Amino acid sequence: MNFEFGRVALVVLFAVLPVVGIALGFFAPALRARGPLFVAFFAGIIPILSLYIPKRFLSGEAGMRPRLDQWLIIVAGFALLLGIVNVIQNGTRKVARREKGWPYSVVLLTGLFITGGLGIWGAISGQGITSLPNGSGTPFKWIADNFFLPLQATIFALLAFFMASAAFRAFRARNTEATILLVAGILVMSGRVPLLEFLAAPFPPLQPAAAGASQALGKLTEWIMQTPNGAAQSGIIIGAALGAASMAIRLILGIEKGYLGLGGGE
Amino acid sequence: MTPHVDLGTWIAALLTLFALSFLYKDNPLFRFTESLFAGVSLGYYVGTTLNQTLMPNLINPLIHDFNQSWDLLVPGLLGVILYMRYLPKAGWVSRYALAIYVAYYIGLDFTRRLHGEVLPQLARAIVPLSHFDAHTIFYSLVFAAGVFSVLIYFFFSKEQDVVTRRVARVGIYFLMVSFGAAFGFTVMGRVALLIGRMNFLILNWIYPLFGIR
Amino acid sequence: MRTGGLSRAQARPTLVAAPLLALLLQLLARPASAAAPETTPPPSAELPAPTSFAAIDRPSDGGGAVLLTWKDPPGLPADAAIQIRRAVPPAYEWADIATVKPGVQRYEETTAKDGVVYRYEIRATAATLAGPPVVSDPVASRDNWFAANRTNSFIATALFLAILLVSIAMAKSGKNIFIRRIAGLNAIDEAIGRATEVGKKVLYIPGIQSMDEIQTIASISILSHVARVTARYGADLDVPNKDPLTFVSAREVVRSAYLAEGRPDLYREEMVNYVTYDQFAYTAAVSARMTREKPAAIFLIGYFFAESLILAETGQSTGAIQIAGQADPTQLPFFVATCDYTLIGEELYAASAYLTREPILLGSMRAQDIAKAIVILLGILGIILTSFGLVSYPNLFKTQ
Amino acid sequence: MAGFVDKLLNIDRRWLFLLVFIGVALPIVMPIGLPVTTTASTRDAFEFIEGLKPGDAVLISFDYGASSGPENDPMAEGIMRQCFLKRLRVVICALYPLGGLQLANNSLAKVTAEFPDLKYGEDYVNLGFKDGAQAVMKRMGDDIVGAFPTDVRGTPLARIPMMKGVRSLRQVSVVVTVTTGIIGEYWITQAHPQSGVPVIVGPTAVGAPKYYAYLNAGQAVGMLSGMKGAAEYEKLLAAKYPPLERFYKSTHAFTATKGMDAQTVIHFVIILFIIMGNVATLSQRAARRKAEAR
Repeated sequence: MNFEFGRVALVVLFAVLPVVGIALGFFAPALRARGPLFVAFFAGIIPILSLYIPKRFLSGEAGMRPRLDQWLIIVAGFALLLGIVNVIQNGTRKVARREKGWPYSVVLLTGLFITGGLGIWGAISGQGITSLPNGSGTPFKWIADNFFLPLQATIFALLAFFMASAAFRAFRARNTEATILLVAGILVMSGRVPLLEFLAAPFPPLQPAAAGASQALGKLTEWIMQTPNGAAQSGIIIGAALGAASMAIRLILGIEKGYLGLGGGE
Repeated sequence: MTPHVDLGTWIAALLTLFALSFLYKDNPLFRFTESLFAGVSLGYYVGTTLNQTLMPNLINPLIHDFNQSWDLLVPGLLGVILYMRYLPKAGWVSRYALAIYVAYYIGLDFTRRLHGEVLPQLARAIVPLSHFDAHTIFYSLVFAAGVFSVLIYFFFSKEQDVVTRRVARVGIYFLMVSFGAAFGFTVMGRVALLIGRMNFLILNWIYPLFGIR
Repeated sequence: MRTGGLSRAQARPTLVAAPLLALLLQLLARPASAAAPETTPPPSAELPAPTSFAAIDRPSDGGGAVLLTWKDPPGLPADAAIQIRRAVPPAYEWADIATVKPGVQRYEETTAKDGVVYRYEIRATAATLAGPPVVSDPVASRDNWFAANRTNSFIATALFLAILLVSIAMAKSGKNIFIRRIAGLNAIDEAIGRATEVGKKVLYIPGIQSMDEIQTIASISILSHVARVTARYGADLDVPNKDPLTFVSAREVVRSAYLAEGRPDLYREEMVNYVTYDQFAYTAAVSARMTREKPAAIFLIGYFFAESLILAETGQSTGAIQIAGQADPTQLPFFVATCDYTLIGEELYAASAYLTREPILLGSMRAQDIAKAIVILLGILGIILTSFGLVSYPNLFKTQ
Repeated sequence: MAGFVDKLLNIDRRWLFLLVFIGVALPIVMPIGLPVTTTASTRDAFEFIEGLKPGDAVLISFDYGASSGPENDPMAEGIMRQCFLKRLRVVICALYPLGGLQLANNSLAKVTAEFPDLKYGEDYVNLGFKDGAQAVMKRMGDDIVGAFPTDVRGTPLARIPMMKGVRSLRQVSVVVTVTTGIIGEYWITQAHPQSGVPVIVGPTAVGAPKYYAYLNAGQAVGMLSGMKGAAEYEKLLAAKYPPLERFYKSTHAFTATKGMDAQTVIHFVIILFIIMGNVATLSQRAARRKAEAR
């Protein structure tokens, strides 16, 4: 059995401690809130300390942090599927009670169980979900290629239409800010595509002039993107990063508890 | 060339048309497509996560190499108790798993916030303005003015006096140029999707259907 | 028992991180790679020996590496190379490690075992000639407690942590933390006032995300303010929801707002209503409600995705005053182009901090502002210094 | 005149949709072939990969889904073609849960079919998808096997010859993240500063504006932004590699360069919409003001 320091320390922190916390929690309800926050502190502090402390027990190959990274890849897999439970709950409730729009829940659950079932079969049978040894695709891949990809692409393709109608019916230069926005938008749009070449296509004599102007417009767009846009984005990044850093510290130190469904006071 | 379109392309084409039907009116075909997409994408999550993460990183190591990966039992169990939140009485037990998951990822995210964002962007915003030529003005001066005026715009702890109000105005102008640029880029992004779908409909479905090319 | 050779003082990681001084020290300590000044080479059959040879444990690492630095002697022939050898005292069998081209003057030897004491030897060699060997002091590699190459990042983290904890402690102890009133809040009050005059409805859409999204939480706190104003003015409020959890919080907040304003009689259960969980169906339903009931004021505050386009466009076509708010910048261009007023980025959080006076929010807002002030000061100081020639100042903030 | 303007402003949305529909369909049916001009960030990315030596390892991470296929696929496929022509060792992985694996498999199959002499496991390998993007990157910074114990088909990495010299991100010459949303930012603000690997980012056009800040700060060595970035890369590839020039000219498949025709038409339509919308509103307001004045 491999009892490297990293693994043993993590097991103590994230298995023994929670078990003790849960056991005590049955008797002392107050611990049901404080216990998780105590354990969360270690889970949050290890990646941060490891950035500044290269010691082997923490950041080395057999240390705590690399092993914790490996653990949390697995937990992320489970967490991604969490949402499915309440989708199934809502769906089955809607169908059972014939609530408005229940046929669509039937369609949703069918799509989920068929695709998910084929995925589970791929795992159990060892076929996997990509291609079979003889090169042909698994049924899961067939559904993914012919249902999942086109559906995802098309639903998002609707946005181009909404964009166009909003551009005509709603985008107004109603104040200075909106005016600058629309002017910058039009400049960038005309610099990112060969617009002038397109307009000059039916008039050959104009084409060299159009090409030159288009080149200049392209340079202007590059400048707008690199300097004014780059500066504003840099300012937004610094502000947002400080906000996220502050939220991270509050959460790790247990000041922020909302994510556990605990009110401020509890 | 006999018109030959395989079943898969037919399905993809019909689903594409059903989805586009929302443009005319919200109708059952669109709602069908939307629900099917919601179901299939969740099923896709199940298949992908199970085969690509849980099997190779958790289950196979535990089965084939238990001595080296015995400790993987812990993340496996933590993953399972995440789902106990749906149990009415013992829901609070799942808080331990959720706390470890959320705190670890926000801790890891913290390591990129100051180290990977604030400091490098600050280093970049420090530009020499020693000699006044076109490049310094249009690249260094405008850039530095943009970064710091935007920062002052998002400053809330002091009432805006005459100076800071004017600097904040400059900041909002920089923000508007960057929003305009973002709007211009978004047009290209959304339209690209539509081009992709129309390409599929025309070249992979209609053309073969009528035996063109 | 700490073995290990004499490490040069400046390379030893300073455990006590003295702030700016350590930074400048660490900056100057970086081994200069510029070659020694060119002098006329002495004519001799043998090659000259490299100078100032140092072998130390590589700093800021997890062990297993020794850093060798030296200065190339002047007048090395073109095809020369520096040969590096290693031996474990007391048995001095010299084993070849590597050969390095002139001008590099640095080598990281990564096969060292922690704790084992080594001695290194380097000499210049050409085709047949070989210069006299230079031997280093005994040295042992080890893993280090502190990543000296990340001193600047460590100082920034420690400073920000201190500022944040102090600010939150002050806010919790009841000290009055000043937050300026966001212009958007005046726009909100005016919009509700206008809706009351024309006797039309106020429509508040809290985004489509759940309560685990910070922007939704901020939107709910602004909804509480809007509900108090509609209660005071007697305007009709309508809050359609997509997410079940947000729906529950919204109803709770609106009811307590009407109670707080002493107008429980005006509160109706269906003011806050649940439409559907599906994104586009919700958008279609709310757009239809907008065109049907033509509200006078529409609020789009929270986390929106692509449906923001349809909602804002339909709202604008009904002639209503539209006020939007989102921290994430993706939808902001569309909101600014279609709405009368938009809360941009962190203004959303500042507005909710201003309204709720909640200590943790106020403390965090104050700490983030202090950090922004420091960034602005360091930046402007930097621009002045670099403009007057201290070009290496920005390197203080570069991270590895 | 005022009546026409009012009718125009309240036009049914669906007429505008029809105009967009035609604006996209026509250039696909009758290609125009408009010229593409290259920008600095795309040239930087191209030159960086050109500067690599045969045998250098390149990691291409598929961090996008089908919702941005038309923009990102041509980027990923163009860079793959360049790497294969330069005999670089190509490692493929996918970190985007909603379809990244599917697109990685399909693009890889498509491009490797054009290079029949390449061998799986020696010239290219597909590590497949993994959950927990930031944790995966952190783990790959120390040891790729820790994150990806096996390749997409389940073969342990120890038995894949080309992975011998590639233990962690430190042995990778460049990471190319073809991305929608935030995973590209994780590569630039976490993986690059903490493991030193250079990053080329291929964001969708929607995500591109933010990356200019990272490009300015030298946190990324190059960028292909949206379909235009992909079209520029195709132009640079065609100019440098005659076999690719023939390929891009002759292929029936979708390429970014072909897409740019329709992009140009729709950009023109939308600019026209904005200007017409505002002019109509101004004239409507002027007409109303004149009516009130009487």
